[in-house]
Formats: sequence, structure tokens, C-alpha cells
Amino acid sequence: MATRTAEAAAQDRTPVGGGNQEEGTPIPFQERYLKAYRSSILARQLEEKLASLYRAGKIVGGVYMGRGQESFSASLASCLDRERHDIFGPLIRDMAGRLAFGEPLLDAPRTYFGSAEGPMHGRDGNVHRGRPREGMPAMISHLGSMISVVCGMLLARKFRGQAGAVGASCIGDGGTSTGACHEALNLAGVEKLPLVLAVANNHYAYSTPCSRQYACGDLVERAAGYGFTGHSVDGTDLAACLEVFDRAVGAARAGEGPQMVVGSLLRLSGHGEHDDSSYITQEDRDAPYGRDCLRVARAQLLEKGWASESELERWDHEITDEVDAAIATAQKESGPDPLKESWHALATERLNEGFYDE
Amino acid sequence: MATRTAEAAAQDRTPVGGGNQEEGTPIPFQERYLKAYRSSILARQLEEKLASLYRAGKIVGGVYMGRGQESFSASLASCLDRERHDIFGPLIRDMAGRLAFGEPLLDAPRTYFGSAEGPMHGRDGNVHRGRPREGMPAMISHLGSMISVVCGMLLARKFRGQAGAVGASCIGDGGTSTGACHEALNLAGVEKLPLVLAVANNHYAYSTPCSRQYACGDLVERAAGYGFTGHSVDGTDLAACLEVFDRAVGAARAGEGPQMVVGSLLRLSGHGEHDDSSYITQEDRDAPYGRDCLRVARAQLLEKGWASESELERWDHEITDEVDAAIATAQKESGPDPLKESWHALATERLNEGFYDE
Amino acid sequence: MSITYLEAIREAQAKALAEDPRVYIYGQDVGRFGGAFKATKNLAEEYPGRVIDAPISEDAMIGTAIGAAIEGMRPIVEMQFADFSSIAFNQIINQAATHYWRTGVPCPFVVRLPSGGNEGSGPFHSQCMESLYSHYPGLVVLTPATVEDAYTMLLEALTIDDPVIYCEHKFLYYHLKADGLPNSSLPIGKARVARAGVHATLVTYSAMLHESLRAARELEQEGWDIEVVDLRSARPIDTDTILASVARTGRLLCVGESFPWGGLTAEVVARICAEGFHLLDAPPLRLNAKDTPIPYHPNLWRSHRPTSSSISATLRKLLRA
Amino acid sequence: MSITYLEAIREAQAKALAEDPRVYIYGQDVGRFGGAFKATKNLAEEYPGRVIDAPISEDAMIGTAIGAAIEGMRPIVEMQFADFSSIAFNQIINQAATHYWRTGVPCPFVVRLPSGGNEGSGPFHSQCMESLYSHYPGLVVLTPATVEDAYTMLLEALTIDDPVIYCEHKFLYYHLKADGLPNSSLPIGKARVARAGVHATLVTYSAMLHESLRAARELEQEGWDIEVVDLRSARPIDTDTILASVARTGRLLCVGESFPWGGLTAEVVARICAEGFHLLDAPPLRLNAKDTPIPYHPNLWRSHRPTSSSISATLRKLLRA
Ligand SMILES: Cc1ncc(C[n+]2csc(CCOP(=O)(O)OP(=O)(O)O)c2C)c(N)n1
Ligand SMILES: Cc1ncc(C[n+]2csc(CCOP(=O)(O)OP(=O)(O)O)c2C)c(N)n1
Ligand SMILES: [Mg+2]
Ligand SMILES: [Mg+2]
Repeated sequence: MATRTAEAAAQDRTPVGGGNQEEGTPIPFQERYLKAYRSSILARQLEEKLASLYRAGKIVGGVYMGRGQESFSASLASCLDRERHDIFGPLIRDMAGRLAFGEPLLDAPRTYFGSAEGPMHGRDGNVHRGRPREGMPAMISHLGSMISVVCGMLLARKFRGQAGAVGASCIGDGGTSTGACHEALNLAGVEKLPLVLAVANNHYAYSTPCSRQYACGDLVERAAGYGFTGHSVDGTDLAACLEVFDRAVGAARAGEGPQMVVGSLLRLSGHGEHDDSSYITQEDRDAPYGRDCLRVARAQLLEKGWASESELERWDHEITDEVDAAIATAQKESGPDPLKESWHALATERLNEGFYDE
Repeated sequence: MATRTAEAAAQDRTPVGGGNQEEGTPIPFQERYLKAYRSSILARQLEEKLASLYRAGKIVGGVYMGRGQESFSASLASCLDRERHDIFGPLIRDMAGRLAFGEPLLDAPRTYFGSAEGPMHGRDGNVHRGRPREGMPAMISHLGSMISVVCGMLLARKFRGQAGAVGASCIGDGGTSTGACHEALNLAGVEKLPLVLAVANNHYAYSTPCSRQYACGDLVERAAGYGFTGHSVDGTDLAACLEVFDRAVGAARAGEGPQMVVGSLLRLSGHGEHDDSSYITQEDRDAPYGRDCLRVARAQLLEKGWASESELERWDHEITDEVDAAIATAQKESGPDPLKESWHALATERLNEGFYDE
Repeated sequence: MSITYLEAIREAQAKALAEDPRVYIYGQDVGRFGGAFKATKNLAEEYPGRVIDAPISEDAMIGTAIGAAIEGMRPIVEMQFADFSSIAFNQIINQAATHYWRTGVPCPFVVRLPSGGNEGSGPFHSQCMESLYSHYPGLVVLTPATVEDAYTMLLEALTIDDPVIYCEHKFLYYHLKADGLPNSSLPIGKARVARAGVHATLVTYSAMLHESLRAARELEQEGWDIEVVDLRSARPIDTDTILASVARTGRLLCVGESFPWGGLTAEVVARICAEGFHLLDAPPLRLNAKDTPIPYHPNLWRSHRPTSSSISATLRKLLRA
Repeated sequence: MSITYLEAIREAQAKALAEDPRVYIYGQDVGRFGGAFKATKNLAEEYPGRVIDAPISEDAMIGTAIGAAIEGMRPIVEMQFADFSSIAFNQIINQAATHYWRTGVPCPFVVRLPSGGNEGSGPFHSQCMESLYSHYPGLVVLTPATVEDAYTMLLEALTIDDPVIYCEHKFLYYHLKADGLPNSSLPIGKARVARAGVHATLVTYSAMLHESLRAARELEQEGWDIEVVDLRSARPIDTDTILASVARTGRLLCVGESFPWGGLTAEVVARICAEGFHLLDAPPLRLNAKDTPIPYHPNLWRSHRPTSSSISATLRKLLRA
């Protein structure tokens, strides 16, 4: 259960095939990097648009941003492989990972607007969306509750003999305090499931700092107690994140049991767009984990020579157009019609009760 | 967060004052040892009587034995100090600890018989008993749920400025899988409570072996993740148990934060007296942790010269008489009268609703 | 050949395992040990790898069932006692019950809840939770009262595309016997007139059916002919069958074993009053457990739950009104 | 000076902290941040060490409240949303609710549940849980509908020797205003006739009081005079006040915001039918939320919960019968 540090991870940052070592063609590191980067930019721009629509009163409820967490989230998802029946169980701040895993760009705006065309048909909103049949469970709010669902999806694959499928689940520093998280991780250890748990330690749970959330030095210390292999990573460093998730996903796929990856980063937004997050200290903002992961990634891209300044700008513009188009489409769609709703909660039609049928 | 091994603990088995270093007179090791031993014998005999009464159909529901766990349980309680407002939150197999902490001998038989004179007045039974006002919370069945209650009792002491009080809570290997256990331990770490968690790893949860319960090597590996100091001990060795609990209680009292003591031992009985425990493997029975702690203690007593064979026998006889007397008393008492019951669940009399008052 | 209620539950699971590769069983001590009540006796041996011991983690047990169910499996989760499902409450009502409605993807699994009390079981090993779970949209809640229903309803539950809370009554496990296993039965959702009568309708379910039938026989001695309706499921409630009965008798008593505030008996009374008010010749009555936790001592326990004698007394009151 | 429902809750907590050294507040983000809804704004600064940020551990939050309560403290636990109390369900119903009855030692604390929906809150930030908790013996369940009650009932709750589930309605937080804080009020357990009338009795509570009063005003235009009873508490229910009203009007509609199966409205109807059957001139009706989880989209949400217009429609049906 050796715990790898971010530095150690950074040292052997060689292009590896990770998720795909055994079957298929290994995806080159550069390709995966670019995919993760693109998803991150897409997520950032999309969420910023959604945030301004919220401020303009066009979105009800709330908007929850992954700002600062895109690299971490997108790297995880970029190491997953849907053809191998991998699972991605996102949480609040995983827009980038969702997009990298393959969530259609329209899903988020449709869900925020409550479009009847969206995956949740206006019944649920914002981050509470998914495509359970496509390896993306739809999160409920209760933190920690989704991890065991991913475990169950992995159990189903095991029963069906779909060996080699990996399930990823995401949690925040705050979510680790839940009993549900504990029970699921313990069960994953006992069942030796190919689970990769990504802990995005963004140093706050709403307004609550880590000092009021847990008493160990680093959450990766929990890994051993569950029989997980633990990994730590600088969550603002896209290359490092990709490398560590590549390793974790590869290990899970290879039957080495569950993996925990703790990323250190900072929530560069409010808890939701209603929150000015003035409680985030200057010290946190100035810390290494307070860096904007997208700026780090841009510098890495230039340094590696994988993109020029002008290419980066072109990508930004392309993505702006994509985002604008998606938002425009979703915004035009109508919401569900209450008069056409069945108001039935059961799939088994004949067992639904008609409380107000006249 | 150093983890001490049983051997390390055994090496410095010197008579220390433990719980009482700072105030009052330190209780000599020998005295504490004898108290723990006596409570253990008392518990063993009492439970054996209760078991035979169960088999004879005189006790309904079930009888749950601490056989094999007496030394571990009694040592913990012997290191606690009721004058300093310490708390002892027992679980299923802590008869010995209860007695050492000061539970009246009559409480157990009265509760098993459902006597109206007992602390639970026949409303609750067997191990579900306590004296919450005297530092002994009354356990509910749901495993893990009592730890946070002990935390709350400690918080109350903190608010009232009763510094130096220690709270002990007990859990089994199976109970560590509960979300409730996790939430409470995490909270205790965050609040830096003087909690001592005794984990009696008796290798089975009902019929379920540890391999189906957790995936770490040793449960003490969980301590670090909660910011607890971890200790391991041979739970069949009374001297070693006393020494390690003395240290743990002392550390908690001295403000060094929460402590976790994992004892390795074997449940030398069925889960309850209805269970023949034939699933317990010969390997487990033959393992060092499969020893009968009372036999170990007897040998230690003789070896240390703290008692002779004949004294040990005399104590046994004295205790038999005590147990017989207690059982006879409790058995004579009548149960609650349903016609005299208020059938009201609220303390606030005027808010109770009368569903069936005519 | 005689078969008990408990054996019927075992047989239904054996049949499901044999015939449906999607079925597996997850629960504490359900494997080699065969479960705390032996409801899975020998199943681990007969169906290797499909009857699995769970850690003491009810929340995660249900969470994994949800995950496996949405992937097309048909998990059976055994709670060691119904009372411990309180730990899985959130997963049941917020995740399982809402899943189909939120996503359009069904979430079919069965949670078996060994329910109800016995002498000496106390507050935490005796609860009846049908009233709790039925409150929540998205769940099917079954309360079989007979050996036949225990068998057929469990099998049918495994064909339903929704999460099913299967409340099996511990008090019936060993006492209740039938001559064999049925091949057909009423579908889930239909109540059954367990005893025809003309003077009053007694609506009940699960173990209370038997107390009610005893009470009806007692009242027969006094010249009263009580119709007894076995609800079979708490969710849905077969309101039509109750209304038809009340139309015949003009009087309604509803008897349940869960706590008296709200719950199944209140729901039945409220529905019948809304839809069949003019059929009633007397105030409809309810009888439930008493308004305290469930007591340990046999004397208290026997007073806490409805029994044939308290049911008879309430019937007399109803008939007098 | 005008004060909102939310401010009244803050003021009651401030007063309790000032006057009762046993009181402290535990909840996620309740400290410096002042709580997700600012119900504890500035309290951490004013009462250092007594308004404490909790980890995301609802089970343990309630567990510690129980431990502190039996030691003589008077904890207030804030759930960030009522919906998250499902995680603490076991501690609330099995540990807190049974404690006094089992041990004779009271277990007094208050859990604050920010309840009810808003547009866009969705299935997990909108729930009303009074019907759930009231099912369990050993709990007091409060549902204040006015600024005055929000204040006085919270203060009174802290004097009660039992666990209190205090259901505060988020929809009322900012909209509902009063001119000041009252010095006295009806005691907990008493319902209030919020509007006198003669043609029908409308029993309701919490946010639904205001929809009901609007409906009553609407019906007034049509010549109907509706009596509106504000229950104030779901546990206990003040049956006498309802019976007295039904005796005057002969008709009963009960309106609630929780799910339609069972629950508070069913309990009210069942009680009134049992005890006041002959007072009723027409079938008693209920109106609750629809039988699905609570929807996100404002269009759906507005249809899901009862509103003045659906209440009016049901009243017309009741008056026609
Ligand atoms: C069980 C539960 N309790 C409370 C909440 C309310 N809540 C939503 S997000 C949040 C903070 C989450 O913090 P963290 O897990 O660190 O994730 P982050 O928001 O920082 O990404 C809280 C308390 C919840 N969703 N679930
Ligand atoms: C939450 C919960 N689930 C299930 C049970 C049923 N149960 C009672 S004791 C037990 C086994 C406990 O094992 P362990 O914690 O190792 O304690 P031991 O009995 O070995 O002392 C189980 C499963 C329970 N009491 N609580
Ligand atoms: Mg966080
Ligand atoms: Mg054990």
C-alpha cells in the first residue's frame, strides 16, 4: 500500500498506455493529454456561461462549478475506456471529467434549463444528471452515496464476466466524512473491486476548511485502512494527474484491487454561484494547490511544444462557438408539461396508485 | 501516530499509574490487575449461568456472551475512573468491562429477566442496558451508533469544563464496517476528544470471518486516517491489555487526542447462545488469539506470585456465591405490569398522545 | 409434504437462482451460514458465488444492489433484521425509489426485511417497517401473510422492474405451514378476501391476518360474521377490494402492527372515507401497535401489539357503534 | 421593525444561547459562515465556542447531540437541508426517540430541518419530513407556519425534555414577515384557528397555511366561508381543536406538503373519522404533494405541491359533496 508522492509521480512522467496496456492500441500520452485539456477548457467555458445565465436569472436552483478542478477530473476520465465498459461516477465538480468520459455537451445545459429533451427531462437538475445505462450513474445529493452504486455496477460486470472494466468514483474532502463513503470503500476492498476513487481535496467543504473535516495529515492515509493502494498528486498539474490516474486505472484493471488517488487543489469558485467564497483564505489562494490548473496546463503544452500560443487561442475560440451553440439549443427547448406528466414513480405501470386521478 | 505492537507493549509492562497520573493516588498495577481479573471471573460465571438459564427456557430472546474477551474488556474499564467522570460505552461482549466500571451485578440478570426493578424495567433486554446518568450509555443494537453518543457525552464534559474525563467506547471487527463508526471516529478526531476506542477483533462477526469484513492487514491501520494514536495488543493477555489501556487512557486524559486499541482475540462462544459457532475454524481455535484469556491470567497471577492456587479457587467460589445470589434475587422479581404501563414514549407528559385511551 | 413460511422464502430464492442468472443474494451471514434465520440455507453451496456474505454495511449493501440493478442484475438483499434497514434508509428512499423516475432507467431489486416481533426481541429486533417505506413514491412494499404468498410474491417481486421492499414476518417463519407450494396466485397489487362476512370489514396484512382471523372466529361465536381482507401489499393498496367489501358490510376496522401515528391503517381509513364515505354505517376504526418502542418483556410485548383479543374488543366496539 | 421567518429563527437561537448555558449549535457551516441560509448569522462571533462547524456526518452529529443531551446539554443541530436528515434517520428514530422510554433519562435536543421546496431545488433539497418522523413514538415534531411561531416554538422546543424535530420551511424564510417578535404564544401541542369559517374546515400547517388562506380568500369571493386550522405541530396533533371546528362546519379537508401515502393528512382524517364521524356531512378529503419525488423544473414543481388553486379546486369539490 505504498503511497506515492506527487514528486515521485512527476519523475516518471513518461507516456504510458495505462488503461489500454493489455488490449487495443495504447493511446499515446500526448493524445490523452490533449483530450483532457480540451475537455477542461470546454468545461470551464461551459460553466462560466451557465454561471452568468444563473446570475441573469435564467437558471433556477443553483450552478455548481468545477473551476480549478478540471485537470484532475478530466485526467481521470481520460484514462477510462468506455469500450471496456468502464464506469465514471462523477460528483458536483466533475463537468470536465464528464465531458472527457463522453457525456454529450448538451446534457449539462439541458439539465440546468430543465429541458424536456435532457437526460433528466426536467425532473432533476444541474449536477444531478447521468446516463446510467452508459456507465454514468446519475448522482443524488447525499454525499458518499454514489460510491457503493459504482461498486454495484462493478459487481454486475463481474457477474457477467466483463473482466477488465474499471469503475471510477469521485468524492470531495467533505464527502469523505460520510458513513456512506466508508461503507462503500470498505466493501470495495473486501470485494477487491477494480474501483478508482478520486478524492478532490479542494480544501473546503462549502465554507468548512479541512481542519474541521478530518484529523489525519493527508486523506491518502485512509487508503491502507481499506486495503486500497494510495496515490497522492498535485491536482493542479495535468501531466501529473494523467500519469497518476493512468497508473491507478491500469492497476485496477490489472486486478491489483481498489485504488485511491488524492488530489490537492483549490475550489476556485464559490460552493455554488450564490456563494462569494470570501471565507477562502489568502494563504490558500497563494498556496501551490491554489494555482489555476488550466494556466498550468497551458504552460505545459507550450513547453512540451504540443501547441503554440495561437493554436491555444484557436481552440478557445472553437470551444466558445461549441458552447454557445449548445446553450442556444438547450435554451430554446421547452420544459416538461405538467399536464402531460404521468406523475407516476414506478416503472411497473399497473402498480402506480392514482392519488389525484379524478 | 506510531503503532505499537503487542511485543513492544509487553516489554515495558511496568506498574504505572495510568489514568491517575496527575491527580489522586495512582492505583498500583497489581491492584488494577486483580480488579480486572475479578471482574472477568465474575462476568464469565454470570454469563455461564445466564446461558444455562437460556437453555432451560428461563430467558427469552437470547444470551450474548463475552467469553474469551473478558481480559480485554475488563482492562479497559479498570483504567477508567468514575470519580473523574469517565465514560464507559460497552457493546455486546463487555460484561466484564461493565462490572469493572461499576455496573451493579444485579443489572445484567435483571435486564435478562426483564425485571421491573432493573435499569430498563423490562422495556429493553439483555445487553441493551445502561445507566446513562452514571457514565454508562445504554446501547442500542445498531452497531457503530454508540460511539458518537460517547463523543457527545465528552463534548458535554468539555462544555462544562470537566477536563480530564476520558470516554471509552467498544466495537467489534464487524462493527468497524458501519458508517456510524466511521462518522463518529472522524468527528472525535476533528474535535480532538479524549476518546479511547477499544476494537475487540474476535475474528468473526456472527459467522462472518474478517476476510469478508475488511481488507486491510490489521484494523489498527485505520487509526492514522482518523488522527488517532493506534495501539495493538494481544487481547488474551491481561497484563498486556492493562498496560496498553493504561497508556491509551493516560494519553487521552493528557490531551493527546483520541486513541484506538485493537485487541486480537477469539469469541469463545456462539454469537448468541442459540448459535453453535461450528463455523469457527480449528485454525482459529489453535491460534495464539484463540487462547482462553482467563487461563492466561491465572497463569500470570501464579507466576507473579499475586495469588496461590488455593486463593484462585477460593475467589472462584466466592464469585459463584455472589452470582447465585444475584440471579436468585433477579429471578424472584416480577416483570412490568402492562396494565400499569403508561404506554407513553415522551418525557413531556402533556405531549403524549392517547391512541387507545378509552 | 408440509412447508413453512420460512422454507417457502428459501424455496422461492432457490428457484429464482436456478432460473434467472440475474439473481444473486447479498447479506450478512447469508453464505455458508445460511442466514440468521436460515432463509438461505444451502443456497451458497448450490449456487456458488451467487450468495454472498456482506460486511456490516447496510447503506453500501443497498447502494451496490442499486448499481447492479441498473446494470440489469436482480439482487436480493437480506437485512439481518428489518430494523437494521434504517441504516440503508437513505439509499432506499432517495436513491432506489427515485431512480426510475429521475433517469428512466429501472432499478429492480428486492430487499428482504425479517419483520415483526417475538417475545424478548425488544425495540431493535421487532420492527414492522411497511408504513415507513410505503410513504415514499417509487417503492413497492409487500407484506405476505401466508406460506403461498411468501413464495409467489417473492418470485413475482423478482420480475418487477422496481425496488421491492419485501416484509417477511418472523413470527410466521416456523409456525405457519402449508401443504405445498402453489403454482399460481393473485398478482401483486390485489388484496384477497381471506374470510367472507357481512357485518364488518376487517382489513389487515402479514402476521395480523392470523390474529384477525382468530378474532373473527371468536366473534362468530357471538353471532357476528366478519369479513377479513388480506391486503398482501402495503404499496399499492387495493382500494377497490376494500371498497367492495365495505359496500357489503358498512363497517371498517383496519389492523396493523406498525406504530399508530400515520401509516398503513391511516391510509386505508383515509382512502375509504374519501371514496366510500356513504358506504359506512359507523365510524371506521384502526388498531395498531401501541405508541411506544417495542418492549422486550413478554408481558409488555403481548400488550403492545394487536392480538386476537384486542382485535375482538375493537370489533365489538365497531359493531356496537 | 419588520422581521422575517428566518430572522425569527436566528433570534430565537440567539436568545437561547444568551439565556441558557446548556444550549449550543452544531451543524455544517453554521459557524463563521452563519449557515447555508444564514440562520446562525453572527452567532459564532457572539457566542464563541458554542456554534460549531460539523463535518459532513449527519449520523454522528445526531449521535453527539444525544450524548450531550443525556448529560444535560440542550444541543441544536442544524441539518443543512431537511433531506440530509435521512442519513441521521437511525440515530433519530432508534436512539433519540427510544431513549427516555428505555432508560428513564430524557434526551432533549432540537434538530432544525430546513424543509420544503422552491423552484429548482429538486428531489433532494425540497423534502418535507414531518410525516416521516411523526410516525415514530418518542419524538415531538413542530411545523411552524408563522414568524411568531417560528420564534416562540423554537424557544419552547428548547425547554422540552424530549427530542424535537423542528421543521422550518425554506419557502417562508424570506417572504414571510412580521412586525416584531411576540412575547407569548399558544403552547406547543395546541392548534390555532387561523381563520374562522362555517362551511368547511381546512386543516393544514407550515407553508401550506398560506396557500390555504389564499384559497379560503378565493372561495370567499364565491360565497364560501372556510375555517382554516393551523396544526402548528404534527406530533402531537391537536385533535380536539379540529373536532371542534368540524363540529361547526361538517366538512374536512386536510392539506399537507409531504408525500400522499400515509402521513399527517391521513392521520388527521383517520382520527376525525374515528372520533367525529357523525359530525361529517361529506367525505373528508386530503390534498398532498403528488406521488413522485419532488421535481426540479418550476413547471413541474408548481404542479407537484398543493397550491392555492389546487386547494380551491379541492374545496369546491368538498363543498359540492
Ligand atoms: C450527506 C450530505 N450532507 C450535506 C450535504 C450538503 N452539501 C452539499 S455540498 C457540501 C460540501 C461538500 O464538500 P466536499 O465534499 O469537499 O466537495 P466540494 O464541494 O468541495 O467539491 C455539503 C455539505 C450533502 N450534499 N450531503
Ligand atoms: C447495523 C447493524 N447491522 C446488523 C446487525 C446484526 N448483528 C448483530 S451482532 C452482529 C455481528 C457483530 O460482529 P462484531 O462487530 O465483530 O462483534 P462481535 O459479535 O464479534 O462481538 C451483527 C451482524 C446489527 N446489530 N447492527
Ligand atoms: Mg471540498
Ligand atoms: Mg467480531
